[in-house]
Amino acid sequence: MHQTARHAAVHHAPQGFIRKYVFSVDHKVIGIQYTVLSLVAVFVGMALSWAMRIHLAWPDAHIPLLGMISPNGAPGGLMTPEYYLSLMTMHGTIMAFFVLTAAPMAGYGNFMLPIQVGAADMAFPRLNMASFWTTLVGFVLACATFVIPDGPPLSGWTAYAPLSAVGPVAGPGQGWGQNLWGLSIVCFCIASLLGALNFIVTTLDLRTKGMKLSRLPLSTWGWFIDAWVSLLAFAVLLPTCLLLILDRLGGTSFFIPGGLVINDQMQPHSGGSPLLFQHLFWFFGHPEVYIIILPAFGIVSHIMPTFIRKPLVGGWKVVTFAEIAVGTLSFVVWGHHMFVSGMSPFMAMVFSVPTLLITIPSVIAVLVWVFSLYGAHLRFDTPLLFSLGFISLFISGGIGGFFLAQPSTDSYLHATSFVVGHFHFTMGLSAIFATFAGFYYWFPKMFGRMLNEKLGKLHFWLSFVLVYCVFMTMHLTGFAGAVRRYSALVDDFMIALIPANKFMTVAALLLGATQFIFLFNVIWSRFKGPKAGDNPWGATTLEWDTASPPPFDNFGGRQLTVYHGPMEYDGEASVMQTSPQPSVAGT
Amino acid sequence: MAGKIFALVVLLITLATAYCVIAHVWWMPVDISVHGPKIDHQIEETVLVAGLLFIAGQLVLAAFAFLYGHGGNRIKQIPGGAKPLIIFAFVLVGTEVVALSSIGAKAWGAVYFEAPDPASLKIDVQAGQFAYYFRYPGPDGKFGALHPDLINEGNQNYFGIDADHDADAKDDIVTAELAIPVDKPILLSLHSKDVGHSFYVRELRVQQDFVPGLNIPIHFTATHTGRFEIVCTQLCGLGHYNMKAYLSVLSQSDFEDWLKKQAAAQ
Amino acid sequence: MKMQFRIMALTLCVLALAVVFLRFTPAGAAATGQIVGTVKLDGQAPHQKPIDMSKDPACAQVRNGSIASQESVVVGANGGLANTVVYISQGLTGNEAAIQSQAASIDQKGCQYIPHVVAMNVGQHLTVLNSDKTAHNIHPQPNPTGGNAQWNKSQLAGSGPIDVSWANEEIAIPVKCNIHPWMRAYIAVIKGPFGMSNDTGSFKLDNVPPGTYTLTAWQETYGTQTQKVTVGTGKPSTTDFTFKAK
Amino acid sequence: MSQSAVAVSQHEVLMEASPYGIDKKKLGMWVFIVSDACTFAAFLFAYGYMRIGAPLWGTPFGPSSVLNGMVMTAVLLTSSFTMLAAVRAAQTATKAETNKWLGLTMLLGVIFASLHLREWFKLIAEGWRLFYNPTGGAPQFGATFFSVTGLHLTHVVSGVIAIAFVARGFYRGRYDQSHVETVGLYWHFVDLVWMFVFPLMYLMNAH
Repeated sequence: MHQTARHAAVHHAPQGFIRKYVFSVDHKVIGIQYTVLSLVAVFVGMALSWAMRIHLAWPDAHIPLLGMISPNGAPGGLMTPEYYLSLMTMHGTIMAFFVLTAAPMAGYGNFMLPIQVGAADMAFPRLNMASFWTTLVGFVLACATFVIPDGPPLSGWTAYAPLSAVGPVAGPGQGWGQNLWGLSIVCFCIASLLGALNFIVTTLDLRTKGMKLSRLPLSTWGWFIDAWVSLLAFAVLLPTCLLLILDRLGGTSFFIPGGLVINDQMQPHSGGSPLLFQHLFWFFGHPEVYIIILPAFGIVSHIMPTFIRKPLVGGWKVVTFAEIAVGTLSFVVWGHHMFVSGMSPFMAMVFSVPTLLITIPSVIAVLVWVFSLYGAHLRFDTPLLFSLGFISLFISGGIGGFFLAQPSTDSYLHATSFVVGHFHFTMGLSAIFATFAGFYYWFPKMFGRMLNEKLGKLHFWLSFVLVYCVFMTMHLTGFAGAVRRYSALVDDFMIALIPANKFMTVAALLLGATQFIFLFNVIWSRFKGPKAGDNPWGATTLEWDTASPPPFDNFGGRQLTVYHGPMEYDGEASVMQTSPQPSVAGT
Repeated sequence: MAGKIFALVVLLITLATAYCVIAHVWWMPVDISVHGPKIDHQIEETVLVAGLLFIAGQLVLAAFAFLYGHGGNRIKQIPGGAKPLIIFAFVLVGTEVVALSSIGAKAWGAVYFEAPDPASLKIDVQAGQFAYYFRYPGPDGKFGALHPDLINEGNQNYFGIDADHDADAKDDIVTAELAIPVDKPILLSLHSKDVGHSFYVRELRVQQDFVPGLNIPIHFTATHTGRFEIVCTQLCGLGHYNMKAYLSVLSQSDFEDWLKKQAAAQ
Repeated sequence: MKMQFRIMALTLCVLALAVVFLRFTPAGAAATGQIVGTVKLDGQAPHQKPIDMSKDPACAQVRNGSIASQESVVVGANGGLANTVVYISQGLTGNEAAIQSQAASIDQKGCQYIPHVVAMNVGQHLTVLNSDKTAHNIHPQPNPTGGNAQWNKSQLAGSGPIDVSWANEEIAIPVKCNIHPWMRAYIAVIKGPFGMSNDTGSFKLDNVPPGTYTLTAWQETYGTQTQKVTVGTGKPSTTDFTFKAK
Repeated sequence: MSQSAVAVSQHEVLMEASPYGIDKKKLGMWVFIVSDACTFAAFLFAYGYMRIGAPLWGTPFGPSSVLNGMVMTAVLLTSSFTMLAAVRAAQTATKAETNKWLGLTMLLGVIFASLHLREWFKLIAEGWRLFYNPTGGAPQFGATFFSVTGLHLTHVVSGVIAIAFVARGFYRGRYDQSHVETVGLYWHFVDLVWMFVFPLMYLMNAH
């Protein structure tokens, strides 16, 4: 007998700790599990970056703790070049995949999306559980590289072949470290694909009565579009990693050309193409940065109306279509990562055009956010502060894009710290700031308690200023030709930049320290924070139309009907009226 | 209050950034190549265009945060709604995009689409973990064939040339430093013997990856004498940070003397 | 507690005695012979190219002016061939395989290995030093089938010595530094007595019990030569090797 | 009025209509198919890239292999029809009828797989490996052939297993005809992919 979507997950709340909190099929628990996983991952990744920053500014510094963690990679706490690159690789991998891709999409999306569309759970709860545990396995595999004798791989998160494909001869970490890395990414791909599938079906098929597509909250739109992008992108990264693993363990030569001589040893490969790897990887890799930023778009567009007390300019349509345009274009721009890679210079020009065009929808989104502030009534709670921070950072990051989108300018700036600053602004910190905005916004819903506003604001101000100190400086040293991925600055050029690096390091360490304010705030408020009502922010979407935290079936069996879109504010009155989506009022 | 602080912070950040860029606190080293000015010009164009967008964006954001940061005022909608914004984005950004890509295409084409001067000096460049080696054809103007199986760095046979049996290879001159005559077109053929590397000379405004399995030609002409760093910008392993060589641009006569000295040392 | 301490102390004493015993019996009790000889090169040594180290200025710093050249064939006065490892390839009974007590050592100075060839016993310790102002990576590449493991490790300027040893006989393990590709050393890991020819080509094997052996000389460029040699107590038996230049 | 129609209408009472009017299982399968198609596309792209780049490409398939491939294709196509029959039966006829057709589909799937494996063993016996080409051409032939067809074979085998589960569930009344339809969808996709793999991997490599 067919079951309606509502009954699908509402047999009855599971009993017992294991079913309830560990192997739970409840999208809310899974969402929190994802969020916690990313929280752990982000602190791991951050710790790695501290070690790198310290080493760059004070190459002779002994970090005893590091020596304890890896007597091999950092004998006596003095970091070896290979260990620096290992840290760099794992910093990139953990941050890009297990933090930036996981938190805003799988974390909040899992928790909020079904509630926002008025469903009782995801379309496929068991699949949902499977994707979380697969992600966890991937994360464990990634961390396992630190404990194997050879250490983590050193070929960067892009794992360019043949360095990543030829095996241990290429250097320390290129043995089992690289294998585990590949397996970890395979796991992550599978998890993301299952997740994306779940998000799409839930959004299309499990909307409650009246929740037309035009009435979806903008965060739901963000996740929905993002799900499509990841569905296609990860479906290509998966085979790429499989082929890489085949090259490493199966002796094939997909990515390894003939006649390679490493350490005076002829390699037993022939006929492969390193460029094939780059094409496959970046076909995933460029959409990946939008996979990371689209949920951020959605979250900020979702949060802002609540705190500016008016709808976004152009309603849901403009932002949403901008997001769709960005998502679509993201699949035809990958070549701009390969301008100097030996790809035909003609192709370089071909790829540069859509790359520049993609700025148009991005600019439209930014204009919408900025000009929505016009004549608004800003309520500077922490979520809005982080949203504004996101806008500022995204503008700054986007600007860097103009330089890297053109082959001629990129040929000077490619692989300089300008690029590092650029992608930290765009896919790194914009996304993180939006994630923080979402965290401060939804924490009351997730745990039923408010976060401390004073600490939250402090967290914002320090983070905002320090982020600029670190990564704007990186842009600037990039102009001077500072090459990225150097474990020590030995060139005449780089030595001149050590003072700048000292400045960045100090700022980065302070930035790291700031995050402990956040961590403390989370832990303290989780237990001691003031109780949050159902709708502490005066928001309109469905997640605020139920208890905090919501009951097992999200609405306690209530059958909701939605009468209007998420941004119905009585904009003209001097006292701002808001009406929740289920109420007939605001229509 | 918070709005005012936010506006102030954003303003300061914008000004500081603008100052650093305009005052060239950290900036490109002086260019020494014929094609370089085109790239520099393109970068300055972009700094202007993007810079204006940056300042405008940040300042408008700051202004709104400043103006509407305190309660009580009536909600106002921006006149005209989203249309003007969309039109603005398409027209302004669109024209900038077109302008940049068309001018940029010129600069790029000048570097990559111009055929190398047939009279240019051909030099063979091999990258390997973690050093560059350069090969001059010698008096006969011919490069000897490469035999990867003969590569033995311990005996300094970096290229795997067979000097005993190969007539063309006998007079090849292999060096660890790239010396070129000033004002003479140079044609490099880049190939890697192991993994991906890159050839980056900041002053030359040249950056080109080595792709294993490919021979990638690049050509340029240096206009100033001096000694400059060639560094690797493609992650190639533990020695990446220390993978470099020196480019010395010499007067024609100095270059010939240098080449003689190197030939003697083979 | 006290009991345990006693037992521990006792064991330690026994172990110490055992070590001393093992160390001195072969040399002390059973009288042993000696093999001496010279290794010569017949013909013209190949040209040893000077090495251009301009890639890393730190190398030149330490060398203060001296130009390095490759060391694949080092010929001293009257054709003496240096860096040749001489060892007993057949006839060992096993009880003479006493491990050298003090660790061998190899230094990285002026971006060259000093010495160029190291001979050491199986299980003997090797101390790797870095006297340069730059980082090196030590990358021994034993024969994959030989049972010794390949490894690759950086040693920064001013970081402590690295201590290594090999469990299987292998003559000889090439060692390279990828950061300075010209750097090349060989480590000969040998069971039993061995000698190494100096600039004049002369070598010496001590503590060889009387008996008949096959003596092998190995040189990185010219490969190996073998000779039968009979060792008695008293006056050292002499064996000379001559490699033909290619 | 068919069961699924009933299901959809019930869905409508409480929920916003799905824009495609299909239930979540089938929609999920469609979405999966989209992404899986990308995965296959990536593999085939790699194959094309390798093949174009290779100076000398091995073409090991003689008439017998091509014939074998033809038979495999025929088998798989037939299995699609039996699957159609199974779905029809699930909607209209008895459980026994349905399981008969599902069983037939599984049988054909197994035949396909065994014929395929026979081809593999033949090649392996001839010395073809993931990394080795006995005819001296590009080693990529083995790599691409075994990986692409291997991927497809995995899909066929997992499809057979899936059908077995569905058949069992359907017979015990735990699953309804929409499950049969969904697994049918998957089976047709596997069939469709083969329509790309066969000409590209077999016909193009026949001498």
